[in-house]
Amino acid sequence: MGSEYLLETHSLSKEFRGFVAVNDVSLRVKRGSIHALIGPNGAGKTTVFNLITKFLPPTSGKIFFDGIDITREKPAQTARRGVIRSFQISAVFPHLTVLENVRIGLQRSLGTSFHFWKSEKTLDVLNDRAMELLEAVDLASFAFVTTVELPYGRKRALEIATTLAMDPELMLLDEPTQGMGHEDVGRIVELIRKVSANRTVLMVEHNLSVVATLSDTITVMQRGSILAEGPYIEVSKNPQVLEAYVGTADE
Amino acid sequence: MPPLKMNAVAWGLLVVAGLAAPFLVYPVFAMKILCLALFACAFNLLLGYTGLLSFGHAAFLGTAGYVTGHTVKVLGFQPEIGILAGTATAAALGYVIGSLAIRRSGIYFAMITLALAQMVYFMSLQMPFTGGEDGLQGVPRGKLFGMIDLLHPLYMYYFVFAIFLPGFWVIYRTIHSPFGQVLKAIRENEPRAISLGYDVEKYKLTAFVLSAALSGLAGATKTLVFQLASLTDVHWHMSGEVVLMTLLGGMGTVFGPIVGAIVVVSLQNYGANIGEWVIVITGTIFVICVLAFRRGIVGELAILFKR
Amino acid sequence: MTGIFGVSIQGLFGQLLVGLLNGSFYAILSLGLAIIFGLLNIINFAHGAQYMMGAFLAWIGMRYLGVNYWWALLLSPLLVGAFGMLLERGMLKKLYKLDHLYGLLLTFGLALIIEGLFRYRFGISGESYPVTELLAGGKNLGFMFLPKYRVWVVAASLVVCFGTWFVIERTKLGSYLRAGTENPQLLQAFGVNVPLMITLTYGYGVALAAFAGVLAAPIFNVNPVMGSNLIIVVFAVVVVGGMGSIMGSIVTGIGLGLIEGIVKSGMIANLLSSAFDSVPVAGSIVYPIKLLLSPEASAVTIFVIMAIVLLVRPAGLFGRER
Amino acid sequence: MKRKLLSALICAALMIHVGATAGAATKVSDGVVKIGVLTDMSGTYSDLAGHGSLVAVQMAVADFIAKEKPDFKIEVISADHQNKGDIAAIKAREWIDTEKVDVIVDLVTTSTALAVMKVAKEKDRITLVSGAASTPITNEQCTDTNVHWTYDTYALAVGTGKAVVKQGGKTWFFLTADYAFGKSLEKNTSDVVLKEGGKVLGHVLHPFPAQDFSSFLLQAQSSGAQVIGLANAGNDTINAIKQAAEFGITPKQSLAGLLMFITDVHSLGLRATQGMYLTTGFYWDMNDETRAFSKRFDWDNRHKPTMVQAGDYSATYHYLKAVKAAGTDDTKAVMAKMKATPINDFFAKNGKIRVDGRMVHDMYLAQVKKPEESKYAWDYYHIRQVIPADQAFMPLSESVCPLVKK
Repeated sequence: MGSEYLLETHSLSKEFRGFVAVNDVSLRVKRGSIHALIGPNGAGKTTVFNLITKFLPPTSGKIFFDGIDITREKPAQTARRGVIRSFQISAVFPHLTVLENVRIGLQRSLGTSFHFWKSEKTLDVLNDRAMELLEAVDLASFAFVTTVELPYGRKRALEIATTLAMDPELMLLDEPTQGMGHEDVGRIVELIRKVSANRTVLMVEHNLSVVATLSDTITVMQRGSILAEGPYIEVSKNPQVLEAYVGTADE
Repeated sequence: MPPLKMNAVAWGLLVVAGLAAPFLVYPVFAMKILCLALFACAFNLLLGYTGLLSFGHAAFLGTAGYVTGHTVKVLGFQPEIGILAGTATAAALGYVIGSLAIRRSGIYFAMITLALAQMVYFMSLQMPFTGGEDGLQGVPRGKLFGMIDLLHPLYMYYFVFAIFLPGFWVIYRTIHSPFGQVLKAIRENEPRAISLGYDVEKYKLTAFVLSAALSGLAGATKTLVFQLASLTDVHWHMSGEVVLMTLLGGMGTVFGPIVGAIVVVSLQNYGANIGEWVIVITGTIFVICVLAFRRGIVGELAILFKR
Repeated sequence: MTGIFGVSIQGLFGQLLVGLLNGSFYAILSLGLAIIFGLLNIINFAHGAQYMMGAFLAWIGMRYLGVNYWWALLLSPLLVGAFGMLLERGMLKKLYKLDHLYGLLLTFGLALIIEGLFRYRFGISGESYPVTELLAGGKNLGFMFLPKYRVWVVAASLVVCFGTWFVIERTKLGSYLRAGTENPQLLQAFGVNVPLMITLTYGYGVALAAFAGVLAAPIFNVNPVMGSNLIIVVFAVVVVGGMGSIMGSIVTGIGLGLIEGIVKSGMIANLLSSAFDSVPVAGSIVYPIKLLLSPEASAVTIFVIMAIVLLVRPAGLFGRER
Repeated sequence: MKRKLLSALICAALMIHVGATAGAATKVSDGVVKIGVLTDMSGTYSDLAGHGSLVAVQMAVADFIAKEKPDFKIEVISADHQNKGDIAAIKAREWIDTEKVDVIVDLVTTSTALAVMKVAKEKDRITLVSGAASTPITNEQCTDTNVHWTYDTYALAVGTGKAVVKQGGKTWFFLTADYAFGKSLEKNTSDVVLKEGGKVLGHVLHPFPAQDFSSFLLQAQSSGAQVIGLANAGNDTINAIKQAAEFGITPKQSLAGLLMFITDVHSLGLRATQGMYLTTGFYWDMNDETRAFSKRFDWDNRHKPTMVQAGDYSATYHYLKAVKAAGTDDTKAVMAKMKATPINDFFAKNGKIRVDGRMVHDMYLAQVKKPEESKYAWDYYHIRQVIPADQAFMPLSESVCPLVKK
């Protein structure tokens, strides 16, 4: 086992043509915890996600996963280490069936993903595991539906199932409850709690009640920098945080 | 009808129609359809199943044609060696163009492939062995394995069919393979595929090379059929034509490009008298396809059958 | 003869001047494409056909209706622009929610139809449009003869290009346009009639093409394929400049004209010859490069530049990364 | 350039059944002589060949029936080869296999002509090339079933080159389209120029096709040559001429169009082309015979025949006469008859077909009139000189055609 912290960033910065989106962010995510990243719009949360998952190269700073420097890796490489993200808008493969969606997550382990001469029937060995995962997110009955026909909340659930298929060490969830009705939010919160057992989760979330119920640690960002960090009770009393959120936390 | 059963029926139809074709239509015409259908299917592997619009696919068709023609006519090899040489060259060219082009996506991808194909066109006009504007004329069909005289139209037809079927099967199999699943995932949502640990560039490049090689196979065969390799096959109009075949037949459907190729080649052949109207009619088909008919012939039929 | 690599200084000067003239054509055409791409997210493949229509309308006006050059310069873009707006309302509008690919394919089809109809009516050989009396003749600069008409073309296109740039980048109307490219819903919420704005923008882009067509009529043979010969090059200009970038398309257009002028002069090919031909191995390695930079390859120059630019700066020289 | 992306919709093959009642004498296979007109109906060459070629062939057939009262049926079919070698080849093959076509006429652009000649040779049918211009047709690629009827690059280059040098145009610079055709045109001409005592100062290759020629023209201008030879065709030639006038290059230096048709002059207008020399195989306004033909040809009051179209008529008529004289449509017999019979009609004077398939006949050196000299529509040329048949074309001794026994 590595260190206490599964993910660490050291003075991470990202500039876009003179505009500093992320400024000197040093983040430490404890192994096995649920860590939330909050802050007003434009605070740089999604950019941090993009940096950690290598979708953007940092201007300066370093990123360590499990004690290994992953700053220069390619996104797919980092993903294979077990850092799996979700996206703000639902990240599913709309014209594949629900089962196929999950199987995409599973099939890399077979090592046949470049085998264009093999039948896709060779993937059927993964079906049982895929159904288990769908079961876990309550989607088993939709297995053969084309994903585009699912309601929104179900798509988010499917996305989580696909992410779980990767058996990730660190899950990065970008606004998992965005745009959901009240009922759906409740289901997703339960789901996250369920799947976070034995895993580490870093999430960006606007819904403060979700954050309050789920997270062990909260990092508040504002204008690219870290404003405060700590458990919810502590952070929610921080006067600077209150100031940042008054007037902007109306969403 | 469930999709699997529908595919089986389509395969059956394809094989029966393919075997009977030379007795129903003019064999050379049928051969041209087979060559261009293979080309369109190879193109569809990229456009329909990987989501990449290449506007330079004529480069592979044409280059393979020249190489095959040169190998058979000037170097005096047997036809099967010529076809192998043409296909291999197209694959190599596909690797070069693909490595450059897949770095970008969307419209940029289309523009880079177009630009690189224009360079190939220019080289084809310049290189001494292509015969420039006159093309490489009088390529002998030769004897297959030194035995079967391909000048006989029926022998030649079944030889072409014997190339088409496995070529098409490779495409079909690719679409329905573990690799094809990943391609579809990339088409549907590229960032998500990356975040699931797939090196999408490698997959795109593999698909590109595969598509280029099969396009080359089509071009090599076409050269033997017509005993001619010319600039027509490297010109960007040919790249546009293959888009039309795919769009008309139904992009992202397995059999669509074949239907598209049949329609387009028939128009070309039997419509040879309409003169100026050729262009207007072609344009109209494009417009209608885009505005009202985006699934293409096979796509619309599939929907009809599902109901 | 004093000179660099077989081209006299005066000769080079002449080539650059001619390059500038061509560059202003590229600029005005690519500007129209850039505006349309910026707001509509559509690659207007029919741009070349609309340019051809502009030239033909001028010719038809002169031949059958006695419309002179100056009126043609005004009326032809207006008519073609109106035609463009009809296309936008009738067809393009239906594609905004789809992949950009469909806009490209639709306008490609439209280009074929327009070109085919003109071919049917006017044949392929084309027609000749005389230079208007006021601009006929030219001035001998010593190293070359500079036709007055070409000077007028440069001046007119620069004025139109930079005028358009000014309106878009520096006025309130322009700020709406720019906002429309970023967030049309928000703009609509502010009470701006966005669909109308899109229609007018497409009309303006098309009118620019027709304007270039009228400018071109006295220089080039007016024929149905004059636009399709040009359109792919102009595409490349837009891509190199950065899709949708106004300044990018103007600067790249002019720049390409200049570079083409140098390539056409044969200077680069001569330079490579003199540097490498005597070196045994290097000579044959450089050979294909030399081939691509020789005068006869000037039509490919832009594509070489484009490939290089896209590899180094994917968003184009002036484009923004998104 | 966008000649046409694709092709056409359902077609009704245009056929005219102009038959006569069957007699007894002529042995025509399957009872009918079928003529296929394969040409560019929609692309770059559709004005100088295209529909007009079909009209000319139909006229020839009608005239032949009226005058010679043949005892066999004649049919004409036509198709658009779109300037694509493969389409031309497939059409020719299909025509011969399924339509039993006996002879294929016109064939504009060299690549389609060569492709069809190969097919015809293999299937033992006749080709009468009128549209294409390259010399390989009667040299390294010659066949014994082909006649190259109207003109070739050599004839044009030699006729114009010689005449211009004789007029005092001693120093030349070439503007050459960068492909095989342009280069061979340049070579043929510069050989003549050198032989006649002229000098070639240089050349510049331009891309094919090109729009703007000013850069190349400036180079031609700075060469100081008296004559700028245009070794290109079609729109390239037109744009080069137009821009030469614009840059004040003409009339100080003169231009020599090495492949120009009357349709090109028509589209450029006389102002830009006046004074140019060009070689042609036919001019509609030369004499009463040609005028009579041209008047009947003009199907919609917009067209005068080009040399290609007039050549199609002449070739078709000669072919039909040979069929009648031979009493069969057997290829070998008809070819022998055609080669044995001299040709003298409104198109060809002192014509005869050589062993390499070259039909040699008088060519004409024309000079384009000044605008004020033109009295009526299409009144464009002064015919300055008749180039006798035996001098107009490449001598047999220089031919590399394998059929020529040396």
